[in-house]
Amino acid sequence: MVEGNGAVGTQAALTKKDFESDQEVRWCPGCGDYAILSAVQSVMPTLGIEPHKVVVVSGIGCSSRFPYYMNTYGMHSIHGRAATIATGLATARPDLSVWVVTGDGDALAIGGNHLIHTLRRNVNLTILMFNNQIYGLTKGQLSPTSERGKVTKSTPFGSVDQPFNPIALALGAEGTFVARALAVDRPHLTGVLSRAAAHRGTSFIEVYQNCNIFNDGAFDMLTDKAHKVQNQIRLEHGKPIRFGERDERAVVQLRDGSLKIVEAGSVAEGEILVHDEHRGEPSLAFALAHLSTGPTMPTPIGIFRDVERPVYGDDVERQLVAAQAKLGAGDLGKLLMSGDTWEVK
Amino acid sequence: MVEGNGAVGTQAALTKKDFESDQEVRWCPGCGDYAILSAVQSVMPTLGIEPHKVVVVSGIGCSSRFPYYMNTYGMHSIHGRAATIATGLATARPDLSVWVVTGDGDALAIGGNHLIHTLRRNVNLTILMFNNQIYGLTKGQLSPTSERGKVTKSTPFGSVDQPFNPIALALGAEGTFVARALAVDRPHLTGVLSRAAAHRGTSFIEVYQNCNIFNDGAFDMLTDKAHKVQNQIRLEHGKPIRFGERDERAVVQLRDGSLKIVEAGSVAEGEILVHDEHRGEPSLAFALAHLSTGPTMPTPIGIFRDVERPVYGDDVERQLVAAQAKLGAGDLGKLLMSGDTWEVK
Amino acid sequence: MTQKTVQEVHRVVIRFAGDSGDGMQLTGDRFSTATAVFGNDLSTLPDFPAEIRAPAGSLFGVSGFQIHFSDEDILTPGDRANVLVAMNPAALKTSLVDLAPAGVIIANSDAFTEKNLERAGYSSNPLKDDSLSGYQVYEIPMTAMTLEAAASVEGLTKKEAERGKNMFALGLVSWMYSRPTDVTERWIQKKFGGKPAVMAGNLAAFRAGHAFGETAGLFAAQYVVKPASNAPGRYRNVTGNAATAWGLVAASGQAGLPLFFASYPITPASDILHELSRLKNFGVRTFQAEDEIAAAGAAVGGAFGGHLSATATSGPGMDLKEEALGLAAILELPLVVVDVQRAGPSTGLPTKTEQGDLMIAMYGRHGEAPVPVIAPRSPADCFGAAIEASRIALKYRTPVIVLSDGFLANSAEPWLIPDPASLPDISIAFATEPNHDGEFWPYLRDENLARPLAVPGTRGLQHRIGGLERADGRGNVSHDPANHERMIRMRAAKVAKIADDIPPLEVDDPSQSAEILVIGWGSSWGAIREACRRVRDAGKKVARAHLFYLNPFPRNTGEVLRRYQRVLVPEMNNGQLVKLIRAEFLVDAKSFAKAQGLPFRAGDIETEILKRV
Amino acid sequence: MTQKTVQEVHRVVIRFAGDSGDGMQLTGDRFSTATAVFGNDLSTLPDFPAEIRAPAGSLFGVSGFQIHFSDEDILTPGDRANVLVAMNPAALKTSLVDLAPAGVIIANSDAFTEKNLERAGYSSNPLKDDSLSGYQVYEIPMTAMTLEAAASVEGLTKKEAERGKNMFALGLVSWMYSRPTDVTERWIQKKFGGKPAVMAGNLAAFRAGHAFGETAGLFAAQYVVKPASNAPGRYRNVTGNAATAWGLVAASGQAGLPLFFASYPITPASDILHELSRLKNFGVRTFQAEDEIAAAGAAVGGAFGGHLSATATSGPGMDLKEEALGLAAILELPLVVVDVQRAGPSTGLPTKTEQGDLMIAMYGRHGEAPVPVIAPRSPADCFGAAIEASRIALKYRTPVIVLSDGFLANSAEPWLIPDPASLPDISIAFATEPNHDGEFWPYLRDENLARPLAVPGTRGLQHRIGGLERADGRGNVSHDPANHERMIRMRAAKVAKIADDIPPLEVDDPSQSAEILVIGWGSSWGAIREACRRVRDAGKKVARAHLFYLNPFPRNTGEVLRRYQRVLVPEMNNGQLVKLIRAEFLVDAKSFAKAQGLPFRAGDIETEILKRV
Ligand SMILES: Cc1ncc(C[n+]2csc(CCOP(=O)(O)OP(=O)(O)O)c2C)c(N)n1
Ligand SMILES: Cc1ncc(C[n+]2csc(CCOP(=O)(O)OP(=O)(O)O)c2C)c(N)n1
Ligand code: SF4
Ligand code: SF4
Ligand SMILES: [Mg+2]
Ligand SMILES: [Mg+2]
Repeated sequence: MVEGNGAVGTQAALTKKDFESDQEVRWCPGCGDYAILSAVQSVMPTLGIEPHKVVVVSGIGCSSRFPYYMNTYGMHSIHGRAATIATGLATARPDLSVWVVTGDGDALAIGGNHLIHTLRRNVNLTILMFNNQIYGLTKGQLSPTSERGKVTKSTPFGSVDQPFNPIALALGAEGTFVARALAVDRPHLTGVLSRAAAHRGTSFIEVYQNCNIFNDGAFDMLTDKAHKVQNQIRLEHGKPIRFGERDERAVVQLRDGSLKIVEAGSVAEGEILVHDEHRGEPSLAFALAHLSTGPTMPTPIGIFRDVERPVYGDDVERQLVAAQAKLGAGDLGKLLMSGDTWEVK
Repeated sequence: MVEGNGAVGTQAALTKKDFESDQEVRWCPGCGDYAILSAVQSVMPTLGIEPHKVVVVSGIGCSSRFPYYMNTYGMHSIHGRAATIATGLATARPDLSVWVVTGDGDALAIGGNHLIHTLRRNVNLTILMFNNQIYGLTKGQLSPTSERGKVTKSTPFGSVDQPFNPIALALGAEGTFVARALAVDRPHLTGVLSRAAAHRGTSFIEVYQNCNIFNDGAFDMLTDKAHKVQNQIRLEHGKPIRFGERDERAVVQLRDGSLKIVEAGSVAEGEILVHDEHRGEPSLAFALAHLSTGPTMPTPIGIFRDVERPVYGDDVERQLVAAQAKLGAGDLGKLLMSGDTWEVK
Repeated sequence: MTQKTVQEVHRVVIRFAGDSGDGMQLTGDRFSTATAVFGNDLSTLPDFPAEIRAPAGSLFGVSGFQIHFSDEDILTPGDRANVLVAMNPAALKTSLVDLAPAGVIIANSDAFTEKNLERAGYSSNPLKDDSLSGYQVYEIPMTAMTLEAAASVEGLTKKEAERGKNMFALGLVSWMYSRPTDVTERWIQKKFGGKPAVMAGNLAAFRAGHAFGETAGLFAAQYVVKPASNAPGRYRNVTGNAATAWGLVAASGQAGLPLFFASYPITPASDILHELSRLKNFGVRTFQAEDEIAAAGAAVGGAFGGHLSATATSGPGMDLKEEALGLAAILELPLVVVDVQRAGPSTGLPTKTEQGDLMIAMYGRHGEAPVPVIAPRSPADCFGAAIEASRIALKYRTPVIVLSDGFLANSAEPWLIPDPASLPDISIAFATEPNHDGEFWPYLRDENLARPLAVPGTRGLQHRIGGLERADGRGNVSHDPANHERMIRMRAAKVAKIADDIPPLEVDDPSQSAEILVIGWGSSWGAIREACRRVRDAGKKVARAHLFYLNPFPRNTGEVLRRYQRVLVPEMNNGQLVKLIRAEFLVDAKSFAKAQGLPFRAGDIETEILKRV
Repeated sequence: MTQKTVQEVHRVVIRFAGDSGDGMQLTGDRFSTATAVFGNDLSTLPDFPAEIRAPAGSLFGVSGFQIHFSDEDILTPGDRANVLVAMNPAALKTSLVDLAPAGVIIANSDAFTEKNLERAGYSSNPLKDDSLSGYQVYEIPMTAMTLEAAASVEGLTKKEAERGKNMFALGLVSWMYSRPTDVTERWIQKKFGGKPAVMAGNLAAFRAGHAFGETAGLFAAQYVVKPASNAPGRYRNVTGNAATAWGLVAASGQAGLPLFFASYPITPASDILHELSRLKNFGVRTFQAEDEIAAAGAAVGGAFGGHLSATATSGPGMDLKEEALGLAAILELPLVVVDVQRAGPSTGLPTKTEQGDLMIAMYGRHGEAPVPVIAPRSPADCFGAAIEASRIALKYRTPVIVLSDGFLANSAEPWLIPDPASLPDISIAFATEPNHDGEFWPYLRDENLARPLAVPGTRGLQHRIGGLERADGRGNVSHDPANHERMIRMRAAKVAKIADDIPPLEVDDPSQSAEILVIGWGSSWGAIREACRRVRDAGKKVARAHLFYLNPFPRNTGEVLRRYQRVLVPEMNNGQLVKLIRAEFLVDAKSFAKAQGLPFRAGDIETEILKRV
């Protein structure tokens, strides 16, 4: 078994059970969080990282109860601050696989600053943001992803807040791995999770998660049998972006750079936009993020961006190694004696 | 004289003097902040807003001393929190013209969250972020806009932080008015300031400002006589984006949507990208933001985006008016009597 | 129909307990309303789990609601219940400790399935073994009877029908305690007006429960608790959070200033935001900020803009608001900060109550930044506290902290609805003219040491304020050492001087010769008063005082304290007021601290007093 | 050359003052080094403006540096200067109040231009009118002489040459006080090694200043202050911030754990970050966070990861770290938090010193979250304080707050360099095995009430911690009321128990019969000690004690306090320790509070004591 993130081990195969804690899971019956937990627990054994090398850090919210259910190291911390704690941990301990589980309020309201700074630094973390477009734990207030006009406990006359587009925000903050998945689509979700775990640096995954108590049905258009095929735009690297029951719709880029959904038959095959996760410059991913303004219309699902960039903790470590190579290991005696000293006899 | 932002008045003409306070200006000799102050003071009288209707709110930093020098209402508040105070003020008082003056550390480090939330809400504010790519007031540490590898007091071995691209971040956060200007280019800066003041909603202007003490020369490539013509890419609405001494270079958009700088002669005139500030979808503005990774190369200057979207305070006001129209002005007696009551005799 | 006796009792404590999904809070709430309308005095204690919807049947998912009602004045939700309505085994198990010996258990026997018993950790059915022999147990198949009652309702699903079982329970208990039914029926009709089938189902269930009590041979007696002889007038039930919200609205009216309320949701304070956000026709602007820092900042902005500005939060949010509070203190701007305390430290027990934030209210800011602190003592008292906080904030240009708590927030009591005309005028005059040789000096002071406030938009009074030390009078930045010291003392003196403007501490000492004084603050008022009543009923002497003003203390506080040989300070924390008292008055006050996340039981305090009289 | 007398003096206070751009801090620093190397004891007080570079010649732009040196032990930077070096009129004007009667003024007469006089608000030249007749004034055209001295240096611009005038002043004062010149010359050579012209210019200026003293007929005497009889060993000067940084590095070594230091820049704490970020070869990871919340959070993360984890800030940053501190308290993780206090509230006077944060350190968190608090008393003492804080944090698994301040941070004193081998072993054992029936229970406790720490990466000890209340022992989330109370008491008891592990409070009472005890904490140590020395020299009796441990207090503190009839508590705030003492020990301790943003003068305390003996 090898230390750290993404490396494959050799010991007796791990199973899902190895990642399940003995704690009773305490979400509302029917909550979308169960599916994500199960997906994560089933992906973990395939990553070749032993449970004791994994740490899950969360903030506060329904979603943030997550660490208690994982048989890994874990911390259920402060509302909005999981990313800070995880940053410290991952920087101090680049050998660990550090995961952050957070909610749309936790990550984007109170924790918005830490999220964007984590993304720009490219700290080695996998961040799962459970987006239910509502505050669950505090019983149903507006979140920064709630749509305009939404009636909630705190907006009885409808919200007047423009929501964030979390993918666009992450890209604007220099995110190197930015993806979206659906709690209920297990195969797709596990695929994205594996890729996120394999990415060194900050992986940000927005997971659309139904809160059946305070915002039921928010993602029905993407998950309902009746609608999902028309509305899920699967992003697959190197493939033309088509969707619909018979792939009859497609995304094209217009002369002015903007993206548009068209009937696939109405354009030449070569005109259909081919998805490129690895493009260095993030503008295309950003345009894809803006293809949809919410989960009630055709919406891209998958990995918007996956590029390499130096990783914060690795660079920190590299500077330590370089300094030690150059100056030798620190010697306290010498340090204290440096500069002007004098002897009293 | 009309109340509020951007409306033109009729009274005896205001002059720059009307906006100068009696306080001695206390920046280092040679600091770029002086030029911005002077530009703002000279734009103000042209906006038709009287000094007593203007409030300037700042955080903490060299830049944040700004309000003291303006003969308007002002508050020098807490590091990073100017946007929150200004949001409260502008929401409570939509009749005022509220300006925020902040630094790259104040706005993007400790204040990053408030900045992005202010932008998404589109609060009616004009935000001037003086970007000197350093912490001035605390004497020279890394800021979130300092370039990688930068040696500062807190990074003696060079920074390992990826900086933010403030324009991209603002666009990712749903900014409706996003611009960049140079402290030393007065005519251009005042033009952008006037436009920002005229925009209802949040106007965000990144002003490149030289800190001659801790980061001298950071913007020389854009401001030096010798280099500026080659490096300033002026964005002008409706015009093809060309630059250089004889406009010999141009920006084109490639088939895959990315932008590229080319020799103007090498492409047909029609191929040159025409700037469109008002395009609803922000991807083109985002691509322009990524044309440059720092002020040491050809870099766009001007208004990246200027679009209309409902303004937070206006919507709040509208809900009050609607509620009063529907329910009548609040009656405390009735409120207390609402629901189940009973009489004790 | 058998002939039932009707027994008169003076006070009853009923506890409704069931699954989070069973609607116990609603049941309790409706029972409270009917009880209040009937004219009893009452006090309630909602007690719900941290989980939103815990798995059905689990112990930690039990949601409880306790109500104490009486024909005389009520001070607490009751130490132990006389009647426990247990909708499932888990509810029975977790609530039994709170049931008085020989108390009544009304159990929904349908829910005592093997699965539910197992979930609750019972190895055998307590209704069947003799483990409940010390109680009067009524097993009633409420689910089945509810379904039966609703059977004829068209268009009602079984699930919907079954959810009416709380109404069945409510009907039954309403019968037992002779509650009026019309109030509840009207409410059902209104609440489910949009869904006729659901309405009919609930009505049927409620009536079936009532009829079951009436007709079944099970119950030997029906009880009646006569109306309390409350002061005449019109009453309503009110929770602390609602009273706080309405108090702020009232203050806004009495100040003649629009209300600006910025907040970030947090249990148990969120309902203040919820309530205020409904009151848009009162001109109330609510702002749900991105976090507590932004909420506090926005509130400072609103205050600068000349609104009555307030924010509300709970413990963790207080940590985050302190920096803005310190700013408001040096800016000398009026600001009301409500802290609905919950059990800490850190996330602690977020749905439980505590009085743990007195010290952070006093000292949570770096440097010397004293601010006034007050604490309401009952749900209804929150109304006056919000007005008084606003008055002090506006008059003295200072942030004021109101320490409510989770118990006050959610608990309800009957409230003699105040006449708006009787509320104090708390308006202040803003500056409109220069005040110093043609200039406007924002840090000149009036006789209260308050500075003039010139609101942006006022022609000619432009000025700048900020967090750097201000020059006395002129208000510019001043680095002068002597000025700094003067300003620190000035700000402290201003807050201290409020003591001239508040009533003296009242002492309740009927004997006039007690040797021990019990002094408390905040929501423990009822429990302390009840405890003292019992001690006196037992023929012992005890004096009692309750601090509404915690900073500054009323002028006579030291004198009151020194009057007694012993001073006992009960607090729901680890001893905080006791520290302030000892430091200020050098009185050897003793702490009786309890921090279990629950309101005091009068009995606990009674015992503690009896040890010392 | 005239024959000069050499006079011996015992102690001298010199103040260098000039424009921010004049290099006064450097001048003072170099003079201190030469003085230290010569063997005097010394104490310094840098005093710089809030502005980075104020306009030349302005009053608020004056930067000062005071040094007190002596042939015996030195306790403060001196109440009043004997010599004032004034590089311009503004420097003269602002510093004159700090000059002793009949003191020496050495003025750069070249800077007394009309423009500069006007900027300083002089209507006539004080060097020319007789306003300075009470002093010995030396007018020296330093600028001109500096330019002249550097005239022959090739490739030096006039501006560069002129900037050497601080070295001229340094040379002159070095001559006056017979300071060794080699130390300074070597430093100039090293510092400007990369710029030969600048080096030559500065050297020339320094030598010219020295020669001017030697040759000009101006000065009647040269002075000598003999070396102090300090304990033998190797010495260096050290500032509090450097000592803090090095103390953390030493603690990391003594604990055998890498150091993780997360911080956000803030005056006057930033230098700790600066220093630590240089020490990468010590394996020190520094993280400049986006704000103080993130810094505190990251430090919690580093601590969870098994590093020695620390953060440093000043007042406003403390407000922001409190929530994470509360988390660390309930997580029971080791964490060192350094608060370099500055004058508050709010932004206050950010470059000035104060002791205003004791209360927020004690009580700044919501709920009951006690943490140990300690305070170093001198710059060098910061080294030991950092190690002791680390020891307590690691051993008791708790955040520990170190209260340094702006005075300690920037002021320097000679320091007998400790032998690393003499430092305590503060290593702790991490858990490696299950500790409870094959399971790992993170909230079992050892004899110190400390819980076991299992570091992520340890096979088989996976566990989850968090801010919700923990079950005693097992460590899972617990909503049990009794458990909550037990845990609150446990955490408090753990902190209180540290009193068993710290030395008793020492009392300095040579007479053994003083009636008054003066007790202080933190950086006022020198001033209080000096004041008591003077009081005793005046034949009066006074006892003195100084608290390094503020929470918990040493076991004998109450006993010590009660031994004296009167207790005086000097503090650079509005009275904070005095509150804690009164509350805890019910002793009628009196506050002597001064909050002018400046360290105490011994004279102030002396006067205050004399009023009471
Ligand atoms: C400092 C602080 N402020 C507020 C809260 C209250 N709070 C807890 S969770 C939460 C938001 C939950 O929403 P989200 O992050 O979307 O998570 P969800 O419950 O929807 O999974 C809030 C406001 C808190 N615990 N701490
Ligand atoms: C809470 C808090 N943290 C830290 C500081 C210290 N501080 C003051 S200004 C500043 C950064 C200044 O940088 P920037 O915003 O770029 O402004 P500039 O001085 O460069 O104009 C910092 C860290 C503070 N005053 N308050
Ligand atoms: S409230 Fe919503 S998000 Fe929270 S556990 Fe219940 S269903 Fe899930
Ligand atoms: S330090 Fe830099 S930013 Fe600050 S006033 Fe000086 S030159 Fe300007
Ligand atoms: Mg959510
Ligand atoms: Mg800056």
